[in-house]
Amino acid sequence: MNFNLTEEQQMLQDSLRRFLANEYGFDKRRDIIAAGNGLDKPTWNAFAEMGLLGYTLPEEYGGLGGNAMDTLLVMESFGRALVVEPYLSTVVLGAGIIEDAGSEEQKERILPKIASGEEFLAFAHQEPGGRHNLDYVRTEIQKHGADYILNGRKTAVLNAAGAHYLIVSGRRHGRPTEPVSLFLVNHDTSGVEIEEYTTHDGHRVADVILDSVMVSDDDRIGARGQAMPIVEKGVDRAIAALCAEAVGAMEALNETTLDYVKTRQQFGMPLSKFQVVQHRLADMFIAAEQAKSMAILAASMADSDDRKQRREAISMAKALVGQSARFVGQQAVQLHGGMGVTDEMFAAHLFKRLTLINLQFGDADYHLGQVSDGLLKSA
Amino acid sequence: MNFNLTEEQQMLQDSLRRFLANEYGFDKRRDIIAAGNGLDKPTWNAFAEMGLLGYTLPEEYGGLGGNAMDTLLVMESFGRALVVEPYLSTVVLGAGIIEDAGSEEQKERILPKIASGEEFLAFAHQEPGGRHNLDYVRTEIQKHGADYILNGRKTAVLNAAGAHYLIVSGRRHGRPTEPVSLFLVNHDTSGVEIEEYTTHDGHRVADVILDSVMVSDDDRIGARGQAMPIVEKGVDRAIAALCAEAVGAMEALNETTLDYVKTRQQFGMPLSKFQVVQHRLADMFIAAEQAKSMAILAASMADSDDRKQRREAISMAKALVGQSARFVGQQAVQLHGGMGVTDEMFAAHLFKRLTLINLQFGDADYHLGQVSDGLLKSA
Amino acid sequence: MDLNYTPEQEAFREEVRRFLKDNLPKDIRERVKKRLRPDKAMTQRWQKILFDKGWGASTWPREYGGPGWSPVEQLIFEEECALAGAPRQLDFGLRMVAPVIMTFGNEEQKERYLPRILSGEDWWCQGYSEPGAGSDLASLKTRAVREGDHYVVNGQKTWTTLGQHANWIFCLVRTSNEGKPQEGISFLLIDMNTPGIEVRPITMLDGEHEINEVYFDNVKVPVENLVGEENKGWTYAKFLLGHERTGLANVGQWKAMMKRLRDIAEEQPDGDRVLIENTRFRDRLAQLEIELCALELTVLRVLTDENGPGPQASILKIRGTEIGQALFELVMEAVGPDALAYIPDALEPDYPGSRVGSPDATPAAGDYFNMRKLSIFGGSNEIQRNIIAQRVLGL
Amino acid sequence: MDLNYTPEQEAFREEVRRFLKDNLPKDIRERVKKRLRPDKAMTQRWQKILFDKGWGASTWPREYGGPGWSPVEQLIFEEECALAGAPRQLDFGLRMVAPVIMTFGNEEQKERYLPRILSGEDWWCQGYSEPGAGSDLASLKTRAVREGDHYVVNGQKTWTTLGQHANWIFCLVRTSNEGKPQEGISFLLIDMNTPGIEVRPITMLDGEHEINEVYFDNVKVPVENLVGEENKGWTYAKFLLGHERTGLANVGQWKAMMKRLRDIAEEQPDGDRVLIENTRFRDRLAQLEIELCALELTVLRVLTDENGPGPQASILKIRGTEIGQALFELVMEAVGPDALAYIPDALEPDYPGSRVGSPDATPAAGDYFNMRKLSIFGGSNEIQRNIIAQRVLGL
Repeated sequence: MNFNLTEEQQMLQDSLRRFLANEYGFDKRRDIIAAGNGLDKPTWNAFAEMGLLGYTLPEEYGGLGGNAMDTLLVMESFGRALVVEPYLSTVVLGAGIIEDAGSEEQKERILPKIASGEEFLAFAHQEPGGRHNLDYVRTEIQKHGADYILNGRKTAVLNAAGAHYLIVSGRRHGRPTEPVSLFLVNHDTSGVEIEEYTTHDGHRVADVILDSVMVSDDDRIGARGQAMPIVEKGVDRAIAALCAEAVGAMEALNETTLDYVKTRQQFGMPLSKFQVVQHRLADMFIAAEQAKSMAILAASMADSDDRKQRREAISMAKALVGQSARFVGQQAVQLHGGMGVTDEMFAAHLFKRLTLINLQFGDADYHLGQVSDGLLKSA
Repeated sequence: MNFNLTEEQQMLQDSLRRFLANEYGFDKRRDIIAAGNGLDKPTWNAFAEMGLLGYTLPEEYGGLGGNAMDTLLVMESFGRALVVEPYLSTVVLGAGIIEDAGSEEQKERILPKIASGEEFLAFAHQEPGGRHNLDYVRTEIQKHGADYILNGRKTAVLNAAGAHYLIVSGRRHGRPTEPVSLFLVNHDTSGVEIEEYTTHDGHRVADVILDSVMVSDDDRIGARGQAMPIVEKGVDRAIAALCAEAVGAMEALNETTLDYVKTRQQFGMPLSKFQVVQHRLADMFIAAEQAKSMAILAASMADSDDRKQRREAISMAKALVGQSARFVGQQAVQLHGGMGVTDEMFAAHLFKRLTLINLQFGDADYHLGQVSDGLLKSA
Repeated sequence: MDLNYTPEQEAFREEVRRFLKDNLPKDIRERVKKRLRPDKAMTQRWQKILFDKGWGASTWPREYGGPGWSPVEQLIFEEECALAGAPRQLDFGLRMVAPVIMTFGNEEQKERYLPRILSGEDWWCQGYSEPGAGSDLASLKTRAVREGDHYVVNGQKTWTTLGQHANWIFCLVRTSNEGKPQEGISFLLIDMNTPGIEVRPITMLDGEHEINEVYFDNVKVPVENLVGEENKGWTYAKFLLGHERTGLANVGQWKAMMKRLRDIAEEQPDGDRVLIENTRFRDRLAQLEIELCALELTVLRVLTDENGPGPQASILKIRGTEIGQALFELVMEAVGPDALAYIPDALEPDYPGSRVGSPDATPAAGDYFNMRKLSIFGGSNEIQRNIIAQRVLGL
Repeated sequence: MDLNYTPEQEAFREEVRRFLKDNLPKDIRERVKKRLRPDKAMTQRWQKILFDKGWGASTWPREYGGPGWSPVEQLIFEEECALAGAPRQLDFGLRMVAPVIMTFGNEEQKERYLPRILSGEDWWCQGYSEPGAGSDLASLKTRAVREGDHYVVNGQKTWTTLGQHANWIFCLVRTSNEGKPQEGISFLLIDMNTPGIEVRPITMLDGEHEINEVYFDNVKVPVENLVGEENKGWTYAKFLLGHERTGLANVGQWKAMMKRLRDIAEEQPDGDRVLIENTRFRDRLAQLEIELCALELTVLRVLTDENGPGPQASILKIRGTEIGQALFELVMEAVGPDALAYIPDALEPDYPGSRVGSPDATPAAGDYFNMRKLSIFGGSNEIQRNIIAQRVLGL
């Protein structure tokens, strides 16, 4: 039981934060978003050089053999700087799933190119109307000789447009009673259509339409109909990463709010002298600290194969982080007053990101419900 | 649409508050509770003389023909002084049910004696394990010749020990699928056993054990198996009254807390000069005002025969009043500091009463659930 | 006490409802109900329709061309308008500057300005806030110096909502530095077309252009545009803010939003069911229904109080904005991941492209972000709590 | 970072668990688990058992007879004790006055007092608060005047928890009126049997006698009972409060309470089902589970921090008390109307009469009322927020 960083982790964190402070400022970020593809190649290359992109991959595929605790550090730092690069989709979700469940051929083909920053992945699982329900999959898989044909629509797919491969889930004939399988779909396969859009917080997502997309048995990830555990673990790892990102964003938001209220004058004194403001800031600090504890828990459990324990920890973390993010975000905007609702304040962007993190991979209510229903089943 | 009191109502309120301020102080109340029967005869006689006991009864039974809006005024005043006399059980619940559904003979026999203060009633409906579920009735009704035999146990029956008649609900053979009937049971009927106890807030309640209690057809209230609407309406009226009582208690608690923080010195100035304390008091004031609005709504709907609308309004009111009472009560104790958790402060007793009101006839969560499920059925 | 509407009030509601059914243009109604981007022409068109009916200003007395409605009738009117999908009328003219002119203006000012507010010919905006002043209004720095029959105004205003559409602005300006900060303030009416005025957009966090900065560079304002007495503007400003707070409860709007939210919950898929069947979500909806009901009754209590709305109005501002914000938050959570997409073009009524999720999803997150302003503008909710503590509780 | 307990820690937990299983008397365990009225003999009996094992003071270093456990081991010990139903050990001696004596006392004082605290022979209580002082501790008025080899103490202390059982009290007394209020305070150890001391009970709002007023009328205290230097007592007082706050997180206790609450929810009838099947109730349980988990991890983070617990400990006090209060509130709501009954005699283990509802109902409301003290005592939660604002956020 210890919460200290290793020397290596400390170095990683320090150098990444230094890099982001120097190279990923508010204006730079705005330019990257405005450029429209959600990826700044020089930044991505720098990440590759720092070893970030393969940090958690096995050494035989060009990685450094790290784990979800390392992802926590990276994502916390990303959260502080509101990095919009496709790290979550490509490294955490995509590479994570392939490392977990991909064939040897798939791993060899793809993982080194992830670590080197050459290729990108996207996880195309969520479907319209599924809301937060992870097992809502209606995409059809039809057998076609030795191959399979996929038909369906995926939504809110992170960084789909830039991805070389999509990881797509489906069920035989799209029937809810059939088990879920996963396929690796090359982005230029015929029938793959991508409707991309920006999110409110400057990320790139897409609806992916699969119109008679042909895949082979070699493109399957994991055994036939056995994909839900793979999906769950991949998503749990993504949730842990999002929790860490949210903690970084909350910490940055608390710091920037603290700075603001110290200088902002009202009624002849700084806002920070008002007791109500002080207590609000104390509560925001408490909320962020509680969230941080849960993000650490999530990271420590994200790689676990004990499904029940892992999922419970992840849901507990996402619920509390969502609640904390909501409180910290809303109060930070409030304490910024009119400035807080303008586009020019970094605080407003941190608030927007925190809001949207809560809507991704299950909101606070959804995960509270998971924990709650877990109490019932154990009864 | 108007919220003004009539001249008569204003007079009633003024004289009742004057009476309570002079004759029902903190020490007097303590003595009444210590005396152990939850009834101070001179006070009750004074209520009778003021017309309170028959205020809402029809004139032909010695009443003044008032309605639930008048009950609101009485109960608000009772809440301010924490009156423990058996008004709710006898006048609001008991007399209300008999007026609603009793036979002409029952009305003539009982109501005038309620108005004159000579007799008391108790509503014995709730059963162990029923928690807040109003239709949880397992008391057995067995036919025995022309008569009926009752067996069962009732719990948390307000002022059962002093009541001349108990209003008892049951089902044929105690079967959940059978409809509910109501009987008027004379307190000295053989087989009626009463285990009395005090509540934390100084009221008197009891478990009532019915061991082969014989009643006749003439003792029935309302038609056979048609009692649930009568029970519901009686309870709704009681809930409206409790909401009003809670509002009175909240207002008194806010006032006494305001006085306290104005005089209490900390760090060289009165507590009331701290902005956090000021905002807390503002929120307590807001909570009490919202509760008052809902108590008025409950009173205005309590006599309605539109079951769905009435029950929805009552649940909305009880939920919000319960939430407000919880907030105001807890914060008032907190602002009183150490003194707030001692028996010697009136504030602590207001807090206890507010807490227990929430547990009677359905707590805030239960009634929120009623409103919530109502949204579903209308869908 | 009687919580029932009188038969006359019910008949009035019926009349309003019928009028709205017959006269609210379908294109406007749909745009409002879908929460698409509002535009100036729509607001003006609707104001003209109401004006022609004699209902241009629900809160105005008859002598100025208002309908002379009671507070309860005003509330009924607002609620029916909101439920029908009518656009919000412009508060800045109708409910802010107009009462000030009626109460403190001279006859000439009344004749000159009020009819044009009523008809919608003039579009007013507010020049209260300044950069750095925030809720501390009295610290304002914009100066007006008397030179002959003109004031020369220099300075900057901000948070000027919809100022880009306005041809008039009412301003608080500093005409003296003597005494307390409140004592040297005057209330000026300024033609936005006067040389030296520049309006610059501020982009809001939802990406929209709704508020502005307004710069005054040696702007010459005729002295007859002074309302009331010089250096007495603070009195008029407080009067105006009291009027604003009562309006901020917004019960009619929120009742319409609640209805919309219930509709969304009954249609939004949530995996294998619809959202209304989700107990956790439904409970939050129920909680808001209850709070809104309490607010509505409190508004009615305040409005029918013989003493008129006092500092209690701050309760309405606080609860009204909190409930409004919670409603928009719940809409966003209802559509869930569909709220992620930022497609500003889709807020135009004639957007031809594809959307994400139901049409409800398009404005959901932007609305939520935008509505954070509610607890900040119009005197922040913290200021309102100060007001309650000081002026209701006597602290 | 590693959130797993080491094999050594797991083995330690197992050892503690086994010891508790073999040595915690059944009558004590049942009494604690049913939350019946605690008594002095029970607490002392248990302290003696722990003392005999060498575990009398989990937080003490070896040199004073403690087991020399690491912070994580201390936490494991506390958690297992709570889960097993062991009575709380007395903080006033073990965790409050003892660290002060260890750190600031002289050798004689250490030898005289510490062993008797460890064995449970001495029962200490605190003499910090005074009527009217509240969280403003430094405003204390109890005076100690040096006369030869004695101090003569006059004044009054209050909120003295379990003072009716104590034979020693540690007091903050005023020995000088010069300088700031904090500067003239001294830390005295006083034998409760000294003439001139009177203990008067205060009835709590739950009807129980737990706290007291202590009056000092010309009480002669030998000067060797002064800890550290005269007029430096404020330093020791703050040191002590820092120790208290960390303990106030109470995670072990709350985990045991949570387990109890889950048991209650699985047995409590709720009409035709059991309570755990009620989604609304279960959600609140789940929410508390999550918050308690976050608190536990935060405690571990603070305890394993190389820099030791600083002002961050205030977070633990705030969250610990809020969660504790919420737990007791939920127990009360779980038993619902059965919580109404006030039957104080039923809190005695041998109560022969009938109860209302399940045994869980008997203490439910009283516990809830009593636990409101948590956010008030030990430095109110408002004071803790001031501390965070000032000493963590630098405001």
